[in-house]
Amino acid sequence: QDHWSEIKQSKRVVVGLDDSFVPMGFTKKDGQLTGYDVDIAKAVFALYDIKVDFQTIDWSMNVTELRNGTIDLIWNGFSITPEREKKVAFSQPYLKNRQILVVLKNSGIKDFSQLKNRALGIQTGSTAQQWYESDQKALHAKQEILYDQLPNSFLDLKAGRIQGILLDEIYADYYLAHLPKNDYQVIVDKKTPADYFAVGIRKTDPTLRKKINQGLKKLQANGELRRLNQKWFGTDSNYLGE
Amino acid sequence: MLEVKNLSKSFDGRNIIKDLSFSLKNGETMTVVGSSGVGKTTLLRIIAGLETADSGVITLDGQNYDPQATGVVFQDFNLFPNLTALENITLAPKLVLKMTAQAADNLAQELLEQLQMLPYSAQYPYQLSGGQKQRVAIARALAMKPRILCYDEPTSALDPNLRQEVENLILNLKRQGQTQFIITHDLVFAEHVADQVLQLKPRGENDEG
Amino acid sequence: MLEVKNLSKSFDGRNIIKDLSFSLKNGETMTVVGSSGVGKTTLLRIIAGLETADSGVITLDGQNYDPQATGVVFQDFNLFPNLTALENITLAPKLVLKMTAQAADNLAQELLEQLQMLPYSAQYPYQLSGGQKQRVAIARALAMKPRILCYDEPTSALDPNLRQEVENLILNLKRQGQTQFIITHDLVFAEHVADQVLQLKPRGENDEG
Amino acid sequence: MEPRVIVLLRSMDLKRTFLLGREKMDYVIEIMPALLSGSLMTLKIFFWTIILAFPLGILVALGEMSKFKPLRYLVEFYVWIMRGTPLLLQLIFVFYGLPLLQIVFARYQAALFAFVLNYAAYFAEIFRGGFQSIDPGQFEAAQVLRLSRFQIMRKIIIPQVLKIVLPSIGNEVINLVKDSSLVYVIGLGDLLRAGNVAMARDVTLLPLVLVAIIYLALISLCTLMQKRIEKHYSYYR
Amino acid sequence: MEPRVIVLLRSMDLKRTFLLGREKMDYVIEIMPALLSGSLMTLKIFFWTIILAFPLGILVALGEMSKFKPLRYLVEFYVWIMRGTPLLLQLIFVFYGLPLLQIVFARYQAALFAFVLNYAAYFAEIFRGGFQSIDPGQFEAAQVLRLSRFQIMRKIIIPQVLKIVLPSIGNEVINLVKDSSLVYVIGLGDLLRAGNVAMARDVTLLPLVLVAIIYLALISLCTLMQKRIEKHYSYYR
Ligand SMILES: Nc1ncnc2c1ncn2[C@@H]1O[C@H](COP(=O)(O)OP(=O)(O)OP(=O)(O)O)[C@@H](O)[C@H]1O
Ligand SMILES: Nc1ncnc2c1ncn2[C@@H]1O[C@H](COP(=O)(O)OP(=O)(O)OP(=O)(O)O)[C@@H](O)[C@H]1O
Ligand SMILES: [Mg+2]
Ligand SMILES: [Mg+2]
Repeated sequence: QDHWSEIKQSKRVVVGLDDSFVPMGFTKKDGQLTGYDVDIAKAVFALYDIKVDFQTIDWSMNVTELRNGTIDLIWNGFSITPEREKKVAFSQPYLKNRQILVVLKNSGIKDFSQLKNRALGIQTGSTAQQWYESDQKALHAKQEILYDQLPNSFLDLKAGRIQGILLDEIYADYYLAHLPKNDYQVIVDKKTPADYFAVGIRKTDPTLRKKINQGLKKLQANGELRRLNQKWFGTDSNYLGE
Repeated sequence: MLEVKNLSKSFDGRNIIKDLSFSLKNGETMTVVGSSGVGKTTLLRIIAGLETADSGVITLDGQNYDPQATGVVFQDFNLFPNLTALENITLAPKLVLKMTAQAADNLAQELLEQLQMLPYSAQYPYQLSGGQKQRVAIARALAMKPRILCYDEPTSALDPNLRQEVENLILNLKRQGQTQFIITHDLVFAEHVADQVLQLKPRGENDEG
Repeated sequence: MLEVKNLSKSFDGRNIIKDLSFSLKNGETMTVVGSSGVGKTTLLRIIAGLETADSGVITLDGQNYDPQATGVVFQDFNLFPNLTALENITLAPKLVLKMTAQAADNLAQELLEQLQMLPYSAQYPYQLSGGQKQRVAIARALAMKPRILCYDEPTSALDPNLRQEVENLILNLKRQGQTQFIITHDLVFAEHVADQVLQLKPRGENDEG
Repeated sequence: MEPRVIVLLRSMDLKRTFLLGREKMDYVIEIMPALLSGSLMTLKIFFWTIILAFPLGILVALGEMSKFKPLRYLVEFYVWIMRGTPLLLQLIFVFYGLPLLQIVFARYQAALFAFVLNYAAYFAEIFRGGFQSIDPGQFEAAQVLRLSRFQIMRKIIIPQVLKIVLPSIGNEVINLVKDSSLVYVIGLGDLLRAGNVAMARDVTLLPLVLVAIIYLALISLCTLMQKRIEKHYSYYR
Repeated sequence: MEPRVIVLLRSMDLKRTFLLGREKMDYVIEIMPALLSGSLMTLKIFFWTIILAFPLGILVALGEMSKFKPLRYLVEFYVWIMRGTPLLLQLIFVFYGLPLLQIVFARYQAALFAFVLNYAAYFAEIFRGGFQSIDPGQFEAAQVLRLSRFQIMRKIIIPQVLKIVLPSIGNEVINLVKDSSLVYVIGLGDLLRAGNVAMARDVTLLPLVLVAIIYLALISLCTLMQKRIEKHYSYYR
């Protein structure tokens, strides 16, 4: 049944996130949680005078956590996919993302098709993996290697045991920006459809969904969304949904 | 009276004891002699309830026999390595007979004194010589004052003086009415202490002596 | 000639052996007697190189003494539990003396026969009685034909017949020129086999007998 | 042994890669608090698991040797499941599976529950091995002295068993320190998780080197304690 | 023990939750091939680690007891590092760290390298314990028979040690089956990984139940073999 009244009354909502997912949600050196999603979630619920408790979870357990009620929302760069839509309800999307390919600068790789006889790295359970394994025609590597942690795939790329990594543009931008010396090249493919980050909600919680959508709209209206996009991505965007 | 009737025991199909019968009156001392490997230790272990006979009946005073009535001095001593000589002796009196620590210590020291072991009471078994271990084992069994006291070669590791000492001890206990069952190779010793000598012979041609 | 000069050994500050000197001529047999705990086993262990003396010198034929020259029958046998009686005996002759399997087996069976142990040659130590274990231990040491053969109470677990058997064996070896060093409590036995009796006495008042 | 580590780390060319530039030192000092607070979870899981699983393990071992068959089968079944499946999966079942049967644990309690049940099974196997390696003569001697089963256990057998099983228990304790990192799967943050987060955020392997060093320190502490206890038990042979 | 499992799974109300609906059966049949091909990696790692780490472990144990101090310290240092840090981190260092020093392993070789080094250290500690629990009288008896150190080891000590350490080795072998799942961190797909992927994709715990059952089967097989070997060694006490 619908949890909104409970949440309203206790003034608390539990958001599940993977605290190693930069820049959407992660722990700072001082132990404070921060990130784009953390800021947005706080801003949305501030509108209802509700405090957000962030619960770190193992990312591969996200839907199970939601179903068991140990968290109320998945809010952590959670892309809308057909598989996920079978199990959870999504809010309106609040950020546009796409899958891009990272290769070494001197590799000579210029487009997706060149991976045909090379090894490709992907994160387990990521949107990238779901897209790659779908009916797409754009990218087919000789061999796919699955990683639990994206930083490991970068180390592997550097060691030359794989030749490309397929991942979220959002993450790639952050990672490459933080390298002392950037030896990597980002390759974008026009045929790869964009995907959209949204909040995952139990299907039995329509009120909560409605409230979040209303909240997001309000942030768009009052300029908070633009401010956060500026803060985290340096872009002047006020994007919200299709 | 301890009565053993038609006792048989075999290992791996080899008859060790066959149709053995004998009786031991209360307060009397029986010695068991016989060549090595004839089954003396096996017989003792059956009486002590540590081995089950293949067939045969044992009764004590006409009633069903309970091995709890026996105390044993083992051929290889089986001292508790984690306890000192003194603790080895006092453990059971304290826990089973509910003696006070004081009384148990006194009793143990008396026994150790008699066996010339007083200086070694605080040593652990690994620090004792063969004969010293054997004397601790004797004292440990004596301290429990069992109805029937069984010894498996109680003098094997002892020098003549100490053998004499143990002989005196056994005769002393006999005077006090203790029933005793003693395996030994020492025929002289056997003669001295025995009311009855049980001679085991190989292959079921057993006999009362 | 084995010469021991001014040998001393203490455990935990307690003098066990003090200033002990004696010599044993080649081909002769020495028995060591003395009360329990006096240090007989300790002395044997020093000669066998298993314990180091605190002070003192040992020489063999005037040269620096090498404990490899000795064989030992241990008081508690130390049989190898993973080998049968026969294998316990043949192991070292095969590996060290490079005897053929056939020759080693023959030798072992001869010794077992002499000790009336032939029927038990395929049994593991845990299946043997006390006296049977002791006889395997004796055979194992004999099979290596060491320069000096040391026994720690070789007859303690044996009945009179077997004791006689072992006595014969020792006298036989003596006739063949074997040097022997025997700890025993059995004064009669000691007299029968000894060219020389070493009497150990407590607390450094040692003496040659 | 510790000083030797430093020497080795220097003599190998790890320095260039991982360690010890001025900025790197600053970085280490910056992320240390997060790692240490991660260690706290590691230590909590460790401590309570030991305290609870140790006595439970002895009981289970006795159950495994019980003459009452239904009890023995039940206990054997439990040990079989616990040793036969990964602790990670047990954690998942306790925390994510049991709620489907209306049994809901809080995160930390679920972790403890799974750890205690799992480690008790391992300890039990070790104890059983220990019990079985005691010379039967010890049981026999105690039995003819008319000690009760309980007294034989307490005064004769268990002290000897403890001495025997100490090295194996030490091994399991070390495993426990490391296994405690599995709590990540139910969303608890421990030492290893803290290192992973820092690695993802700051794009460097250095946090993992620090994590390894902290583990090494914790485990060396355990080994030291083990040596102490072994020494305590060396009064007899 | 296996038939009893079924009974228990039925009698508890797990059926409703996890098992045995018609569509679920279909699902099981669908994902089974992926799980079994994952098991193959598990078995490969397992097999080669045992084959290589076992003899290496004996050598390391002898090194630990060596009288030549530099060798002993070196070996002790190695064991200390291997037991003192998580295998997961060792895998990461071998695979991701060593390339920074220009030492590049292929994926599978890196996994084997880390596993063998790690398990050899554990086996070594177990063997050392076994060696030390042999009655010193056994060494003495063999020594006065003039057997060489090597002969004493081969004929007297190691056979007795093997009998003693068998249960502990069994424990480690079981750990190995489970630890093999750690290869996920360097991108190798094993049984557990296959289950995780299916679980994340299909949002159901069922694949993990299957994974648990496969582990249980593999480990029961190991235990069975252990019992066999124990029986083989029971010819003496
Ligand atoms: N490892 C040890 N630690 C401390 N004391 C020991 C140790 N070994 C022997 N002793 C002591 O040394 C003394 C001599 O022991 P040893 O075994 O040599 O006696 P023994 O003459 O062989 O006696 P027995 O005839 O009873 O075998 C004994 O008092 C014993 O307690
Ligand atoms: N567990 C066993 N398995 C097989 N045979 C055994 C076992 N225990 C004893 N035996 C055999 O039973 C026979 C009798 O053994 P027992 O120990 O009773 O002899 P014993 O009369 O005490 O001899 P000793 O005087 O040498 O101690 C021996 O031949 C021995 O080999
Ligand atoms: Mg006997
Ligand atoms: Mg002695």
